[in-house]
Amino acid sequence: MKEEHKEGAHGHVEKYKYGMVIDLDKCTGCGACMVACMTENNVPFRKDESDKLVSTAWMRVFKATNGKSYPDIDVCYFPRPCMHCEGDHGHSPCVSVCPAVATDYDFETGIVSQIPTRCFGCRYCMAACPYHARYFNWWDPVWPDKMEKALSPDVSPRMRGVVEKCTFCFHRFQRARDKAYVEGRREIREDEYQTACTQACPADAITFGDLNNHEHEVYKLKKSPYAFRLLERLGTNPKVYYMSTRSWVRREGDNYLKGEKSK
Amino acid sequence: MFPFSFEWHWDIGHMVFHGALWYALSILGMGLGYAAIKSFIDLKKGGHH
Amino acid sequence: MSAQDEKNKAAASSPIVIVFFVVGLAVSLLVGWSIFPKLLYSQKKQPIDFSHSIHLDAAGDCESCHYFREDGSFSGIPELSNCVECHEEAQGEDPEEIKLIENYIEPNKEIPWLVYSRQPDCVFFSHAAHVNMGELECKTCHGMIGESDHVEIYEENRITGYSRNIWGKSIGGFKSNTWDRMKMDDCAECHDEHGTRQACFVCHK
Amino acid sequence: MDSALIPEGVKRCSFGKFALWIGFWSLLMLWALAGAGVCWLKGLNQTNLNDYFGFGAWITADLAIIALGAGAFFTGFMRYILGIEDFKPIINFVVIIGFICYSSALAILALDIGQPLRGWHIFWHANVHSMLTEVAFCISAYFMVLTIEYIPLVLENRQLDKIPLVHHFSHNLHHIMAVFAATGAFLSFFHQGSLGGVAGVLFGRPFAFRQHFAIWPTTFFLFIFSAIACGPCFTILVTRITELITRKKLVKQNVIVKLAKVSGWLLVGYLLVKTLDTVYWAMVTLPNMGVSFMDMYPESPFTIWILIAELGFCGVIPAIILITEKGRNNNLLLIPAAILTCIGICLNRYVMTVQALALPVMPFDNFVNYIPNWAEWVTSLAPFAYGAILISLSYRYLPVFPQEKELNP
Amino acid sequence: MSLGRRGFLQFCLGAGAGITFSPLPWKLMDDSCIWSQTFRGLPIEVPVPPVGEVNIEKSVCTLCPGGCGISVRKVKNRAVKIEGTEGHPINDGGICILGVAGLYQLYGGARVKSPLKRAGNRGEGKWEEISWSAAISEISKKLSQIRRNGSAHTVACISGKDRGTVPQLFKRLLTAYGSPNFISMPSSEDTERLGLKLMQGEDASVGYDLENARYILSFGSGLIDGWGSPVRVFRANSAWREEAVKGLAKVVQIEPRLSNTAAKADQWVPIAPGTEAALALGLAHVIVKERRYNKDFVMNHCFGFEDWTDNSGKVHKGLKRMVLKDYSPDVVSGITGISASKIVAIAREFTRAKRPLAVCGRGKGSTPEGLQEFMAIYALNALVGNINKTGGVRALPEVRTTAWPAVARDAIAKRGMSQPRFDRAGTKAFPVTESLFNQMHTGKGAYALSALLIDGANPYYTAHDKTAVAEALDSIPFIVSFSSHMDETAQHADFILPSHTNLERYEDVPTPAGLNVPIIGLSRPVVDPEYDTKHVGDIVIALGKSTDGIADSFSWDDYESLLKETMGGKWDTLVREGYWKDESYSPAAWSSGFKTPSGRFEFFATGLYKAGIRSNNDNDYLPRYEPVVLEGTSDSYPLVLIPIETTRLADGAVANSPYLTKTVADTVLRNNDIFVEVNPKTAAAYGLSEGTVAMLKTPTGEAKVRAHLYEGVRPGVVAIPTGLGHSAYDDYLSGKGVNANDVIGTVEDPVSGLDIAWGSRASLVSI
Repeated sequence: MKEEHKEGAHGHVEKYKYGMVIDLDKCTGCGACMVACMTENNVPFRKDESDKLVSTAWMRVFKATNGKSYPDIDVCYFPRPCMHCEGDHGHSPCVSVCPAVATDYDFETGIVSQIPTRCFGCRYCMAACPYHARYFNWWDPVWPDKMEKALSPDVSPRMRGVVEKCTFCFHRFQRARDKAYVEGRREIREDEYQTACTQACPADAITFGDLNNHEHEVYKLKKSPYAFRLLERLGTNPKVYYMSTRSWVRREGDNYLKGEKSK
Repeated sequence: MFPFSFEWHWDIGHMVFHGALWYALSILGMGLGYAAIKSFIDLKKGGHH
Repeated sequence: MSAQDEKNKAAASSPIVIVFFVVGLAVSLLVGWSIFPKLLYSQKKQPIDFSHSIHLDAAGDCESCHYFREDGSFSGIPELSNCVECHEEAQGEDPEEIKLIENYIEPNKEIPWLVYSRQPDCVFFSHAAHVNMGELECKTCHGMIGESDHVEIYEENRITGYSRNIWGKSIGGFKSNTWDRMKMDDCAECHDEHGTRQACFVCHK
Repeated sequence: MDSALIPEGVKRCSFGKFALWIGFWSLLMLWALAGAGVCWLKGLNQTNLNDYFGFGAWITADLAIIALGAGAFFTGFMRYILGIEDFKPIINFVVIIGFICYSSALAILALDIGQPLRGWHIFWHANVHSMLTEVAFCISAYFMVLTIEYIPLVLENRQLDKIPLVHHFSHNLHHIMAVFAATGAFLSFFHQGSLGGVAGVLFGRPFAFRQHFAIWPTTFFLFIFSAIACGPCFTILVTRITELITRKKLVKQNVIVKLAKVSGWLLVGYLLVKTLDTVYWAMVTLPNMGVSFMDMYPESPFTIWILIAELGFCGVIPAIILITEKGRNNNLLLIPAAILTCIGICLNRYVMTVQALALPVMPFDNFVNYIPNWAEWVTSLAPFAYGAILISLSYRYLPVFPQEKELNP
Repeated sequence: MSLGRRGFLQFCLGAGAGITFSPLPWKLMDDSCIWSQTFRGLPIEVPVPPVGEVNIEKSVCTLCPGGCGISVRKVKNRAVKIEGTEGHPINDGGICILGVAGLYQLYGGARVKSPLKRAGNRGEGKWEEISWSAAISEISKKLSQIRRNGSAHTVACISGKDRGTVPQLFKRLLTAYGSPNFISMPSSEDTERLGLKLMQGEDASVGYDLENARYILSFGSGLIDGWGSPVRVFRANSAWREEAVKGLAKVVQIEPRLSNTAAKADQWVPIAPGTEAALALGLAHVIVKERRYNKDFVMNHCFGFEDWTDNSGKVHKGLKRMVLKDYSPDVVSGITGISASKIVAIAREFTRAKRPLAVCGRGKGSTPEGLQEFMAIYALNALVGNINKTGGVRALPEVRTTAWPAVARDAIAKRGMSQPRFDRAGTKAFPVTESLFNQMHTGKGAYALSALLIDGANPYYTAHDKTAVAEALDSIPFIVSFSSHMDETAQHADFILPSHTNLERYEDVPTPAGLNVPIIGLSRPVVDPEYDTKHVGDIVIALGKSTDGIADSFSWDDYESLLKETMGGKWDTLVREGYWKDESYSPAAWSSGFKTPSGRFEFFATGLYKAGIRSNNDNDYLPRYEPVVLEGTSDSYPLVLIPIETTRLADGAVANSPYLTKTVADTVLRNNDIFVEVNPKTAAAYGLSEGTVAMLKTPTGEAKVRAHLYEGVRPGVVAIPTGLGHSAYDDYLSGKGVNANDVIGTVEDPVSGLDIAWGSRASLVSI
């Protein structure tokens, strides 16, 4: 059963609320999601990408450790797409600060957009995002040899000087919707719209779908006692959930004062 | 910035913000205009102080 | 006050100087409204003088050539293979048809059509949403092109590389028909009227 | 050589000496322009900015010089709106300083954005909810005000003033200057505040985020407060430097002392409010986010000393000097106090920009520091060269200091 | 009236006002903004990907032997994305990082664009473009000449694989030509096949039924670091994780470093490097001592558990006596550094668990383990009776395909084939081994080679000890490479006949390592060849046809028809589904016996005796732990260097792609510096801190590295990432860090002769 369409702020209709659940116990840190994302979204690469502070990866896999020493150390990977924060009624950290409406919150799908051609590169949104999910195009995009042939027409390559980020592969939503329209449907099915990282993940650690839809896998998974979100206490209200049976991993998901109990 | 821009909404935010902005800009414009016109009139009248 | 200053003072208040102002104004208006657009756009001829009206008569409807694919995408301008279906051999003696066969069909080369409605790459446009769901007619955006006998000269913006038809023929940006301009504001106008989704990602990629 | 242009009744150095002086600063300007040039041509990869430090030296410089330039609007406010005639002898100079600060800020902003050709989007496609939009509009509009305030001064040049139309125009502008000043004060209050808002609304950044009053975070008010407290100090400082270089007394002591007094008491007020804000932030705001106060000062250079320096050395100490009669009348105390105040505000703007971004928010994220490269340094420091040039030109050719003749007979 | 200064000013004012009220500035502002979207006309112009009809083409990825089904998304004739094929039995929609970046292999740099002939000195990088016909004729002329001179057997071929039609074609070429020297690049599968042959008597690969196993004891296998068919193991791992939450599954990783596999495992057992066999036997000790083994299997279907008497009446030692005597937990604890109580606990858990499984093959399995080490670990599976059982191990035979017509052997061919192999495999020295690449590069070959063909392999990069490899290659006067890319080995060739890349060609993909069912995949040309390249099969056929006296064995028109013919009835399924799975396969029941000399599962490998290995020490036929003697002394090389293998860095014949390099953390590679991992304790002892530049020295070589302090490495161990340090390819790959293989020497397994070096002695000195 689908929930009744909710009224969001400003009377917007909340039709879908797309989100993700990432199972950190299954995630192997292999990085396939990162590359699946780059190849899907025409993210270029340079000869030296070892400076991670200027290396664009919409999906970035962070490594966390439990801080203990040998042999009690444990490691966990945190794949971090854009969280598509809803904040308080669409008041996500980045959307609220963009001076030129280059990024906005879509109440119908819950997607935080980023329009590079509108963006003029002030980077205020990057300062606002605590997840470092936003990337600036420091360089002109260049593809070597015939790599331009591998560019997908679904996603426009970005010019230098603008900010870009994960879009939950929104073009795939558009593609699925077009197909539905041609077939005379208005609704799209769960399997018709899946992000590139979800699809690629060899460990099946990522689940993607409509968080409002009772029939979608994510709806069930987000209710798991092991589910949590990154930096929830800041009020960013992200749409990406994580799951781990390890309590130290769940504690890594947010800031806690000494002695304070975590989720 | 202008009401004919499609992003414009007649909501409180836009009205307050742009109201204040255009108010300030008009004062500046009118002030400048006044000074300019007055100067031409003063010039016509001649005289020097 | 020196003599020179006196003279200047006289000049300042004399109407002659206003003439210079008016001349400047006139010249710049002429440049801005008339010469500038001529300089801004280069004129290009389409590779073949295609007649939509003849083809419409023969094919019956727009969808015969401009159709939806199964995956929901829109075919847009037909590829050479569509042309070959009928024009493998010349059907008449029209020099344009001969051009088609000699220059493109025989060497199997795609025709480099100049697309009047080509939007920048950042624009996502769904024909399915507009035609199938929005039930818009082709001419709402594309005008009377379907009934034309000849293709018009393609005017290319020297700076952006896009067709003049996007900004509209009127350099001032005025329009009288829905299809006269294809700028974002024109899309937004209709979206506003119909209350269709206003999020940026609806039309951008 | 240029004697015809020099105001009547004042002495100026030889043209050669002047040219040499201007030439020196022009070289620095050229260097800065080279820095700006490579950034515009090759893009911002020419800087040390990165994805963790979207804001860096430039934004710090911007916030700092705008705060320093606050003397312009605040003195204007006191002179025209509050009608404190004491400030009349310095108002011209204050306008010039403001003009320099604001035009520099705009130039640096134009550098800081990735796509300068699209900079106008901030106006045309304005998002009224963004603090940066408010900043852009207010700074631009206030810059117009400063230009309007500066124009009559320029028109008072001996030769220009001979043209009747020009003379009338400058006279008429002077006549309604209070209106402009009022508008300027209104705009300026808002943008000083919105600059503070820029940091304060970042609820993803515990270091910057502050509780809101109505739609504004406390930093909105703190920035206004700190700017008006510090602006006069900067005015004093620049005046004294000008006097030092020209080897002339240009403004009467009572003006300076009065400015110092105003500054001092404002500083006291600011420090009180800022302390309250910091305590609330440390006791309530931060714990709600799961972080402790000391988490905010983890590593060099961002240790607690930076806060002590900002509020103690550069806050309490100059405040004490400025509010005491003896302190502000003693140049040997007044000047260091003014310098400390200016450093304090720069520190404040620096931490609100750079430290706010340096502290990782995700527990598994890294602490990263940032050091500007040459292109950022020269362009950030260019306002000094630009300011020196503009002040020198104005001083030489315009009647900036009405008391100069009287003080230097 | 003259214009004058004042007039000019007025004119300008008017012009200014006019321009403001004309479209000019506003239109220019808009246009320049649109221009800034692409910077049209500048060298930095942003490309606009052309649109067109979308097609999805199914194929199988051949970038590693994993055999994953891939769906390539094409826009018109451009391949724009590689995705995993939904429903494919191996990867079911998932894809690994290398596969998803596969388009770089096609469109990226360093492709060899046409046949090349060396123009300068070897390795100098000077090439002359040459036509296909000229290249084929020159090479076949050379081969014909060698053949005429009676030294046909001195021609060798190195292949990346030894199964599938392409390696078979090479073998056929050599057989018809008269050379026994088909050499395949080593992997842990070599040892496993060997061990399986000895213990179970099957000529097959080991199938691990990971999907159904519920207690996984991994002896250093990088189960989620690229071991086996990576995506398949990832999926199994995810299943274990789901079961583990419910307490129904457990993974124990035995490894000196906290790899991703170890981190995801339920238990990490940090073992002293190279002592895995000792631990396995220690576990066996506990199992035997506590009589926890599967009595039915061990008593009724095994040989060599108890002591036994041969025909001559001599009593031989069985596994039982051996492990009870030599591998008590205390002894093993001393060797492995794992406490005795932990050993006992693991052994008990292992036997108590539902469907336990012991897995071997270190890291990705690219380095063979010692034969007796494999036997020790495999013996654990036998002790718990999970041979040929669900969730256990099984012998997986090759999928049967249509046999080719017999090779026509003329007199020269017969004479050549009767020569011993150059690498001494199958000779008295190493009677059970099929191919030994390392015998070539350590200079132990039986005779000198006169020509070498290399396909699908990059030994110059992937083999240990670069100096030795370089010497070996340099000593061969004629080398032909079939590489699609300018790799390190191709750089040292005389001719490069570039073959199509993964997406441009047909190829059958045999059952990947470790899979639990026999399967064939079909890799298909998805796009037209980008450059003037040919299918390697077609090149071999062409060489066969034009070399004197062997044309009769190459009657096929081309490789495609050969493949179709070979696949026979499976072709249609292959084309339709992309794979053919042997649905009828099920592992043989215990009761049907084993094909060993004893007819039972052999702990005591009588096959070795049969093959001619004579020893008075029964231990030589049993699973055992023999400390590997590493070069160098612990005085000058106090540390032990081990490689780090991860999926983010491809370290095989298929090089990493820049997309992958991009995902690598800055604690692995920074600028062009590689980081080695050391335990903070070790680092402190050697005066190293995070990022310290240090010289890593081993008996084989030295390299400048940086230190990365990591609590997840055993003290005393230095871990170096593999897959970096290319000297060939393009600027996106070469010059980045150090090739780990260069600082690791070779260690010969006494029985198989394979290079089993899993590390090296090393020292680390800050500079």
